[in-house]
Formats: sequence, structure tokens, C-alpha cells
Amino acid sequence: MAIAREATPVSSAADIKDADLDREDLLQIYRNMLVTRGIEERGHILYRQGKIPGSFYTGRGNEGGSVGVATAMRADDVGAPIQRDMGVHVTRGTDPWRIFAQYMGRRDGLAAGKDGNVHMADIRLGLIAMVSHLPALMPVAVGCALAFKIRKEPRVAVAWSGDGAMARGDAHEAMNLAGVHRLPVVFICDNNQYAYSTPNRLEFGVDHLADRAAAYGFDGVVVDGTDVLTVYREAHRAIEKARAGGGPTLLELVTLRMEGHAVHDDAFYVPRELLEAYTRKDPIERYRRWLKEQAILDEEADDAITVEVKKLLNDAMKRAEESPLPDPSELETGVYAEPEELDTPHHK
Amino acid sequence: MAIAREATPVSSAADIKDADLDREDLLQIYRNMLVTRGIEERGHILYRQGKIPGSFYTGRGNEGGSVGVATAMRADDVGAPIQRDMGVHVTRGTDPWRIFAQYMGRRDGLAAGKDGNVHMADIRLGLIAMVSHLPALMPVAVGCALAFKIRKEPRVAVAWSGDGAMARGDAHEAMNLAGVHRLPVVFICDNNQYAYSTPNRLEFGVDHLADRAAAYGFDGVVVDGTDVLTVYREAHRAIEKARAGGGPTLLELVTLRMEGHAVHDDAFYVPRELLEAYTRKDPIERYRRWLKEQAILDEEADDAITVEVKKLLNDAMKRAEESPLPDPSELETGVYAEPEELDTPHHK
Amino acid sequence: MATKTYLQAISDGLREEMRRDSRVFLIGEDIGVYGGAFKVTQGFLQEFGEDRVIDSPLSETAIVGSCTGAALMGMRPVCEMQFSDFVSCAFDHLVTVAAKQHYRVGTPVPIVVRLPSGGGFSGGPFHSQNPEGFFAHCPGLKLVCPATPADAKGLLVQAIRDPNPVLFFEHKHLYRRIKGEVPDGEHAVEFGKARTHREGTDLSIITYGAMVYTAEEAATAVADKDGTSVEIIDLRTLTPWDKQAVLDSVAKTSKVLVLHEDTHTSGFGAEIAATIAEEAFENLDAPVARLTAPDTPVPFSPPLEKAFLPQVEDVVAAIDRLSAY
Amino acid sequence: MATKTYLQAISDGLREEMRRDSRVFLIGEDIGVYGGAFKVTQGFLQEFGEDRVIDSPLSETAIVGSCTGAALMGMRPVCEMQFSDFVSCAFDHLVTVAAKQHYRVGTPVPIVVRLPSGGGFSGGPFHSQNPEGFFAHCPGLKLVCPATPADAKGLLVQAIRDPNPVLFFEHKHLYRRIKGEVPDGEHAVEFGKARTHREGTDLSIITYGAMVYTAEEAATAVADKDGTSVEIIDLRTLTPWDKQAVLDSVAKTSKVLVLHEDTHTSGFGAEIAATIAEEAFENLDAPVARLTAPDTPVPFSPPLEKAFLPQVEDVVAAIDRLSAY
Ligand SMILES: Cc1ncc(C[n+]2csc(CCOP(=O)(O)OP(=O)(O)O)c2C)c(N)n1
Ligand SMILES: Cc1ncc(C[n+]2csc(CCOP(=O)(O)OP(=O)(O)O)c2C)c(N)n1
Ligand SMILES: [Mg+2]
Ligand SMILES: [Mg+2]
Repeated sequence: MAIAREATPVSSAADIKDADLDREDLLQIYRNMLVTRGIEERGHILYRQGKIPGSFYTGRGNEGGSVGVATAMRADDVGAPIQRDMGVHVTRGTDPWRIFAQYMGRRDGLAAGKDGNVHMADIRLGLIAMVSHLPALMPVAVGCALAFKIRKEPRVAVAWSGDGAMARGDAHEAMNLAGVHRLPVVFICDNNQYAYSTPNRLEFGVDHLADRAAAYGFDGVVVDGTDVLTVYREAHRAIEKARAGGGPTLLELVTLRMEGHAVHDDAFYVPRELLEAYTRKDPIERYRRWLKEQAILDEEADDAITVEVKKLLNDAMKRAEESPLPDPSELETGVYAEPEELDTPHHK
Repeated sequence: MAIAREATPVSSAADIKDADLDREDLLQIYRNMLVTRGIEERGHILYRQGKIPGSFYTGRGNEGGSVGVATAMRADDVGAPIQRDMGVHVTRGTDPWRIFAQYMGRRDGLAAGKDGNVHMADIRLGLIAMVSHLPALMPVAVGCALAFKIRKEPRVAVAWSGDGAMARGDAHEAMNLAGVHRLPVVFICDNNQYAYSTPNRLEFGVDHLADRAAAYGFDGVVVDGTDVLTVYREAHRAIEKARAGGGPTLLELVTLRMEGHAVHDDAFYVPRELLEAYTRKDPIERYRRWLKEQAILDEEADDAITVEVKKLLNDAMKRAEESPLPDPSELETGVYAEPEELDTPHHK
Repeated sequence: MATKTYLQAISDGLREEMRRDSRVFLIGEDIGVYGGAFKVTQGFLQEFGEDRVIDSPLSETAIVGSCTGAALMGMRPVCEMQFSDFVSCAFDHLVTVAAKQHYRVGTPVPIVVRLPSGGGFSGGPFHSQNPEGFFAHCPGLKLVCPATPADAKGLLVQAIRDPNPVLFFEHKHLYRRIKGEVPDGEHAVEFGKARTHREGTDLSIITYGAMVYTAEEAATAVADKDGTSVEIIDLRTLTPWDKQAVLDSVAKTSKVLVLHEDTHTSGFGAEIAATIAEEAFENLDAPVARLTAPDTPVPFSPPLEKAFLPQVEDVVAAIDRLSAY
Repeated sequence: MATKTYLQAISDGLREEMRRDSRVFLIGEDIGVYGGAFKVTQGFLQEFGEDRVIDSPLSETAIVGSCTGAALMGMRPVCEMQFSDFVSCAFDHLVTVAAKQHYRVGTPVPIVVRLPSGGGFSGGPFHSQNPEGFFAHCPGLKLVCPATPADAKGLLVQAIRDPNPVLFFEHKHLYRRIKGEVPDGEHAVEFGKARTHREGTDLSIITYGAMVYTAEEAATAVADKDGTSVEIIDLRTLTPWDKQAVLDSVAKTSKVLVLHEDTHTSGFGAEIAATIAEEAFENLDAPVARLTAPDTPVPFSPPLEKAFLPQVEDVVAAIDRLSAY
């Protein structure tokens, strides 16, 4: 018995019109998904080459979710994406070379070597850097929404959580506060069916995490997270509803984590059939097929985009490798902020 | 739109049979409610006499809820009651004189002066002492249920929370874990419509807190908390369901906090009409009327019980006042437990 | 200048900052309609409206977490823990998120967490604590512990203007008991500058918060008794703390007592004592002594609580021991 | 006796206690099917079944809180934080509930929280911390920081049998790197007894955990260089800590360096240093020195992390400074 609505897939041309996307937008989504995957694939290579210290995480299988939601955000909306949401950084315009620099702990990484992997964000792009402790950024995003409400700004905050992290108190307190004040925030749950090795059935005792929304007085929607257009449409609706004062929505985007929790994990615990089923539903392949069916993309255009993305990323890698490692003298800088730092536009 | 079931009131004689209570039980419930209120009324007097240090809290208006639930528990079930649940301590058999000693910070208080007011419990009666931090005992009670499940014991844990405290992460993590493992635990929400001065509408954005149960995969029931028999029936059902392996239930017992948050608070923020409405629904008066209607109690028996309770409590107060204050030398004892202490039956 | 209670000074500082800067808003439990458990924000809802004085759900994590978010969006949130004890429920958000965000990615988190702290009222284990010792160990936070009404106002104003997360420990026992001159209008007190509460030559007491007054009574007592001249250094802020002022005082007196109401082991007193021992070794004529609460929860019953809290007699005894060394 | 890694010793100790005592059960994230993020519990699910090896939701509060409840019902729960850093999410349950329950109402809470800790792998700010400093300030908890495989087993067994909440800090950098002789079968190591890792006469290093080995390398280096004889005291447990062993060593050497990987201010080193300064004042020929990580989050990038963690060279330099005093 699902309490949440299950989103019907985008299918017809009319659906797309509704969703407010033109041809260029549709191709940009495609490009962003390719860049997203391309960054993470190259990250793998850099990792194997010993150039990425620590561990390495990817969001393969979540390109539809991350790019779909980020595409629905407006420029001055803000978001707090998590470990599978590289597509959000890409879509919001983060320079790929800085992401590679981030991976490698270089000075031009978004965290300047102070933090690693996807613990990063460019606040000027309206993104807030995650911490490891999940889903601590949910209440933080709610606070952004609170600021917008207090200042009566037509802006929306987007908060991400994994399926596993929804078990934590932070998720509850965030959604409860947002529900009480009907804040302009949209909650996205990247349900990739696992939290590390832990399957959904050991994480929660309900059919769909989106059913939780009803416990806070707002709507929940279960969405096929491998279908970027449906994700986009539902995110767009939810974001615009929030902007219009309609309060929060919880979108559960169902996909599968297509790789291990991190590089060291071969994910032996994921049943082969499940993996195969989701391989067939690969968000990029799916979307590419659809673009071709709709005659938005032909072989030639596809090749051109592929080449363009490849060049972008290879150049980015090269540039990142030229970025220096931080100097040990930087160790103790930045523990505290200086008053001048509040003089940036977003702090005024 | 309520997701939770709303409990129909107990009315007919048949209902009572179902509820498995005989005449003596019904009178014992009455006695326990009188003792509960009597303890707290005398606490007020002691407080005004300057004999109770610190602050002082009562559960007036919640005697139906606390006594009703505790009556439904079996001897080897365990519970973690909160600040409005004196009735639980009374029903489980806590000696009133030790409660007065507790109030006054005496050595014979259940916390021997180390802690005060209703931060107390007798573990030998299956009760766990609350901490101030609400609702921290919810996950603790879930852990009791986990122990019962591991040991395959037919015992049930009962976890209490206020309406306000349901907003905290602890409530969520506790209910989620219990839902995943279908643990033998019953969650009771004392919804007295306020958290200190904060009304329900600023605490949660949903119609009924019992609706939360659906978010964890178990049943929620909204119960008139001023009606001790309905509370008993619903608690009995939920507890026996849990014992039979049917998993948790969340019972929301709706009443009104009939006094301020604590002695210092005149509760000016509670609308007079609301207070009057609930004065008319006083759980003890209501139940007394019912007992008389059912000819279980006549004037004479009522007087006899009243006198008996009065004597019990006056003697208890006297005895408590004879209990010494702790000696300063006891300050540093008991920070750590000694191995021998694990040799008690419940720790074997 | 006007004479005000410590509580009034806090209330006034907060109100003035809210009038001056529309980015300042308040969130906490029962701070609106009720005016706060200690009435610090009485009348604020009426003056500033419910957008800027938010009665939150019972949700310390959401309170602090949402302050962080609002701060990142350019607001200046000030939240209240109803009692400082409940900050344990927001520990993760302070230590993991707010404290580290600037170091990690360069985004300032200007939030203030108000923390009514301390014992002396039979509040028991959960309404009496002084949790500063835990947070002193966390880089990225600032910790403020005013002792006087003037500092309570001035340090709160400074805290609100500081670009970092600031924990503002308000000692409940000072709220209505302590009165003092408070500058009218604009008044900010720099962090990291200790205040010499009393000048002396024989012995230094390094302390903060309510213990400043316990130290003062003891200092008066020993002066009367045998003429011992005690200097009292009120640290005012623990992070940053004014090491130089402490070392200067020790250089002058050569004997030092570190005093706090928080419990002993790994309390902030350990940091002060270790620093003095390391950096003023050659100036010391006696070991650095610490006087603190013992390593127990704060007990409820009056005789136990009295034994728990450092008393004037205890300070006098510690001074006597040091004098006799 | 057999030679085992530190990790294997922990795993064996845990397995043996589970075999011996059916009240012992495990709960944590990914400890069952996956065998734990570090594979400490590999094979446990198969041997003990899913009632005793519970893959919990991502819920540190529920993990620790439910352990407390199960312990009150007579079980002996051992839970794992996937990384010690995440214990911040269970801070309240440890400090507020588990630590205080016995003092308040006399009910023991025998739980063990396993905490894979420490840096050295570019784990960054949230997978590298040494959070013992926070908890050392909380009466009612016990803190264990084994350095050797034998102690890792023996102290874990002791922790499980202890009637109090015990935080067991396992240093990740020792897991597979450090091997040593471990007694077979029944082996418990008493809490509060330091171990002399190396005898010496010129200077004492007081340390614990992974820093024992850093100290050892430095001690060897200075012995080779100029014959300085360094004594290394491995505290093994921080609460309780073996003050007497430390004071005895200081009485012998008169110079002391306190060393830990945790950050500086209000770290446990402050408590040790303050205690030595207070109780061994007359035995000291030099100020008590502290060498620790600086007051920053743990940085990710290798050059920064290397600068953050106390290195052998840093210890050598500190020894040289003390020797020259
Ligand atoms: C509070 C907390 N506990 C433990 C971890 C360790 N950890 C990192 S990711 C992860 C699984 C997260 O699962 P989910 O939320 O489903 O996100 P996914 O990685 O599957 O996208 C765990 C347990 C953490 N990051 N935070
Ligand atoms: C974590 C936490 N924060 C704040 C408080 C202070 N406080 C004590 S009782 C209370 C209101 C509780 O409301 P509710 O849960 O509805 O219980 P009630 O007192 O109404 O029975 C508050 C805010 C607390 N006890 N715990
Ligand atoms: Mg997941
Ligand atoms: Mg209530």
C-alpha cells in the first residue's frame, strides 16, 4: 500500500512541452549526463594510477537523477547534493578541471586539498559542500529555505539524501521543520537500493521512502530515477510548487548503485539479476535512445557531442594535473573565517 | 485526512469483557489514578513548602493515559515512561513514599538524591529512568525489545514520548529500527497538545502524530487519552500484538496538559476554552462517573477508597520526610558500576 | 551607562542587534510566545514578528542545522538551547558541519548558539551542566563565557558579528543575581582579551563565568584573613583565550589557581594549566593548581550539589595551600 | 601464542567472547553480510546468525541507544561505528544516557562501542579523527586505546566484561600494519594499567595508540644519534588512566613529552600534562612538553595530512628540545 504517488513516465511529446524543455535543453541534459559519467570514469583511471589519495566514490546509475533535478533548479536556487550527485555539480556549471583537482587533493580543487572526493561545492553556484555524516545537509538546506522565506525571496532549496541516510534523525528533524513551516524546500532521496552493503529492507520497514512525506504533511512521489525526463518533470513541479508557497515535496528517485560503495567494494552482495536489470535501464543509454527516437539526436550529432565531451574532460584532467599540491604551510589556514569574508554578495 | 485509525470509545459492557478486566481490576485502575493524582497534588504542597528543590512537574490530565497503558503491561514487560507518566510508576507498584523522597532529594528517593523529580524508576519493576533529553529513552526501549527478540522471550517494551519530543531524531531512529525488525515494542505518544508553550501546530505538520506509524510500516491509533478504558483496550491490543510477533504500534493518546509545563509556568498561552473543555473531560471524574453508572462503585465504596488513598499518601509523605538527605560523601560514589552489580537477576 | 542585570544586558544586546541588522533572527524552543525559558526574549515576538522570532519544534539538530543553512544564505541566526545541556543533541551539527565548513571549503558560518548554563538551583544532571569543556576541543568554534553584564552584552554583540560559529555560555546563576553598569547603545567586546577582575600580587586565579564571583569572595576573604593579594583573571572567551594575559599574571604572581565549575578531567582548566606549565615553567613558585567540579554528573540534592560546585571555602583552602607551598 | 595482526586480534577477541557468552551480540552498519568496513567481523554472521550480528540501518543514535536498552535487559552489546568520526551522531546517547545512568539510578550499562579511528590514509576530515579527547571529559565512560595486538584482544575482552559503557578506539593505521604475539584463548587486560613500551632514563614519552610506534621510531633515532635514553609509556586506557605509572616514569627521567594524534587544545594530553605539572612539579627538570596534531580538522591532501600528523621527525625535534633544556 503506497501512500506516495508513483510518477507516470514521461512519454509523449506533449509531456515534454509541459516540462518546459526545448531542443537545446534536451541536448544539454544529455551532455551533462555524459560529462558526469565521464568525470567519474576518468576518476577511476586516476585512482588506479595512484593519483587520487584516499578512497573514490562514483554515482554511476544516478546520472538521470542528479542531472534531472539540477536541470529543474533555477540559477538562484540552492542545493546540497551528496555522494552520488556529481551530475548536480556538472549541471550547475562546476568546471570539470577543478573536480579532477579536487579528486587529487590539489590546490585548485574546490576544497583546495583540505577535503577530498565529492566533499566539495561551489557556493557561488548555489551549492553547499556535503560532510560525510549523512544526511547532515538536510537540515542545512532547510535553513536555506528558512532564509528565503524570511526574506520573501522566490528561491528554493534542494536537499539530497540517500536511501540509507533517511534512517537518521537529521532527515526527520529536517523534514518535520520544513513541514511545519511549509518551507520552500524539495527533498530528493537517491534510492539506489543499498546503503553500502545494506539493502532497503534492512534500512526501512515501509514500501517506499516517499511514503514518509505523509508523516510530515507534504507530498511524496516515487520516480524512476533512471528516467531523466520524468525526474526532471517531477523535480520541476515540486520546485515550482515550493516556490509558489506550496511547501515541500519528497521525491524518491529509484535507481541502482551500479558500482561498489567505493572503489574497494566489489558489491558481491548485489544480486546479479538486479544489476543486469539496471544495466538495461542505464540512464544514459535510455535517454540516448529516446533522443534518437524523437529525432533530436542523430548519429552524427551524438558523435560530435561525444568528441566534445572527451576533449573537455581530457583537457580538464591535464589542467588539473598541473595544479600543485597544497603547501604544508596551508595546514593551519582557514580554521576561522575573517570578518571581511562576510562581505561577499551572498553574505550581505 | 488521517492515516491512523481513530479508536472508538469503550462503551458497552461487552467492550469491557473483551478488554479482559474484572471488577477488581477496574477498581484498581481507579485507585491507581487517585494515587497518581494524589502524589502530584501533594508534591505541589511540598514544593510550596520549600521541601522540593529545583522545579516540579505534574501529569495532571494524563492519569488515564499513564494508568491505562501500564495496566495493559504484563509483569515482565518493561517501560520507559516520561514526565507526565507518574501513573506508570504507581501502577507498576512503586512505593509512594519513595516517590516523595525522590521529589525531596532524599536518600530513599529512587535516585538517592542524585537525580530529582520524575527522573527515576525502579528497574526491578521493569521501569527505566528517563533522562531530561527527550525522547532519548525511545531508542533505549527499542533496545529492550531487541534483547527480547534475540532471547526469544515473550516480553514487550513500551516507549513513551511527548507530542513535542516526537520532532526529535531519536523518535525517528527508534521507530525506524523497530519497524525494520518488527520488534516487540509499543510506542506511546502522550499528546497533551503542548510542548512547554509550543502548540501542536508548531511541532508537526500532519493531522495526527499517530499518522507517523505508516512511515515506519506499522499501525498508528489515535486514542482519547482522557478515557482510561479505551486507552487500556488499545494498549492491550498493541502490546499483545507485539508479543505475538506482530511488530510495533504507535498509540497517540490525546489529552491536555492541565497545569503549566512546571510549577513556575501559569500556561497563559493555553486558551481558556480548551482548558475548560478538558476540565470537563477530566480522566478521573469521567472514570468515576462511569464506574458509578456501571454500579461498580457506589458512594460508600468511593469514600472508602478515597480515605484509603489519603491515608496511604499521608503516611508516605511522613515516611519520606524522615528519610535523610544524602551525605556529601556520597557525591563521588556510583559514577562507575562494579562487576558484582552485573550479578543481579536481570543482568544475567 | 545604566545598571542592569546580566539577563537584561543579554536581552538588550540581542534586541539592539536585531534592530540594527535585519539579517539577525532567532530560533529556539519557546522563545516566542513564552519569551524563552528564562525570559531573555520576552517581547521579541511582538517587536520583530514571527519570521524573526521562531518558536521551533523540539529539535536541536534542526535548530542548529537550519541556522547553518540560513547563515550560508547570508542571515545571522541566533539560536537558543533551552538549557545548555541539550546542546548534546546538536553536537554533531556544531562539530561536524558548522565548525569545519570554513576550513574545508571556505564558506563562513556566522551563527550564535545561546546556552543557559551552570548549576546552583538543584537542576540536577541535565539542567546544570557547563558543557564548554567538550567544545573547547573542537577547532572552528568560538566559545564565550561572560561574567559581567557589560561583557554579556558586548560579547553577545561581538558574537553576532563574528563570521564564525560562536557558542555563547550564559550562566544561569548570574542572570538575575548579578547587576552592573552596561554601556548604552553600540557596545562590542573583542574576543580573546581577558579582563583583570581584581589586581593582586601573590597569586593568580584564572577563571571565567560564575566562578569569577566565587573567586572574588575568596580573594576578599584571604585578603581580610592574612593579607594575601589575589589577582583574578576573567578569561571572558575560551576560544580564543588570552594566553598572554594569563602568562603575564603568572609572571607577576608566580602562583596560580585555575578554577572552573565544569568537571575536572579534560576540562578547559587542563588546557590552561598545561599551557602555563609549559610556557611559564620558570616563573612558577608552586605547581599550577586546579579547582573544579569533580568527575561526576551534577547531582540534584542540595547537599550533593553544594559539594559538587566549587565553593568559596574550597577556593580559600586552595589559595592557602598555594600560599603555604 | 601466535603472531597476529592488530585487526586479527580484535576479531579473535570478539569471536571468543561471543562463543563464551551468549549475551554478547553485535550491531552496526555493514557488519554482517559485508563483515564490517574493515572486515573485523568477517564470517561472524555465518557463525553467529543474524540475531547476534545485526546489520543496522544508518542510525548511530539508534545503534547506541538500543545497545543501552539491551544492556539494561542483561545483554552485552558491542556496536561498531563504521568510522569513529560518526560517533558524533551518538554523542548525546553516550554522554547523556549511557554515561550517567548508573550514577543517577544505579543501573549498569555494559556496552562497548568499537571505534575505528585515526588518520594516515587521506581519509579527510571525517574518516580520520581521534575523538577520544571529547569523551575523556565525560565521567561515566571508559576509554580504551590499544597499541599492540595483544592489548587489542585483551582490552576488548575486558571491555566486554566491564559493567560500564566502554569506548574502544581501534587505530586503523595499526589494523594490518602491526603484528605481534597474542595469547591464545582467554586473555583479558586490566584497565588503568599502563605498559612500559620501552625503558629509558633520560626522558619519558607518554602516549597511546598509533603514536606508540612513532615514539618508538623517534626513540631509536635519538638513541642512535646521541645516546638519549627514552622511556615510552603506553597508557592503554585513558579512562581510567594510570597516573601512577606516569608519575613514576617522570620521577625517574625528570623530563616528559606528552604525545597524541588527536588535536591539541583540550586534548587528553592537556589533562596528562596538567596532572604531571601539578603532581610531579618538583621532579621536573624541564616544562612538560606536548606534541599533538594542530587545532585544525584533519586535511585530506597528503602534504597537508603529513604536516597534520605528528611525524617521527617532530618527535625527535621535541626530544632534542627537551634534552637541551
Ligand atoms: C552518519 C553516518 N554514518 C555512517 C556513514 C558511513 N557511510 C558512508 S556512505 C554509507 C551508506 C550510505 O547509504 P545511502 O544513504 O543509501 O547512500 P548511497 O551511498 O547508497 O548513495 C555509510 C554507511 C556516514 N557517511 N554517515
Ligand atoms: C532534547 C530536549 N530539548 C529540550 C528540552 C526541554 N524541555 C523539557 S520538556 C519540553 C517540552 C516537551 O514537550 P512534550 O514532548 O510535548 O512533553 P510534555 O512536557 O508536553 O509532556 C522541553 C522543550 C528537553 N527536555 N529535551
Ligand atoms: Mg543508497
Ligand atoms: Mg506535550
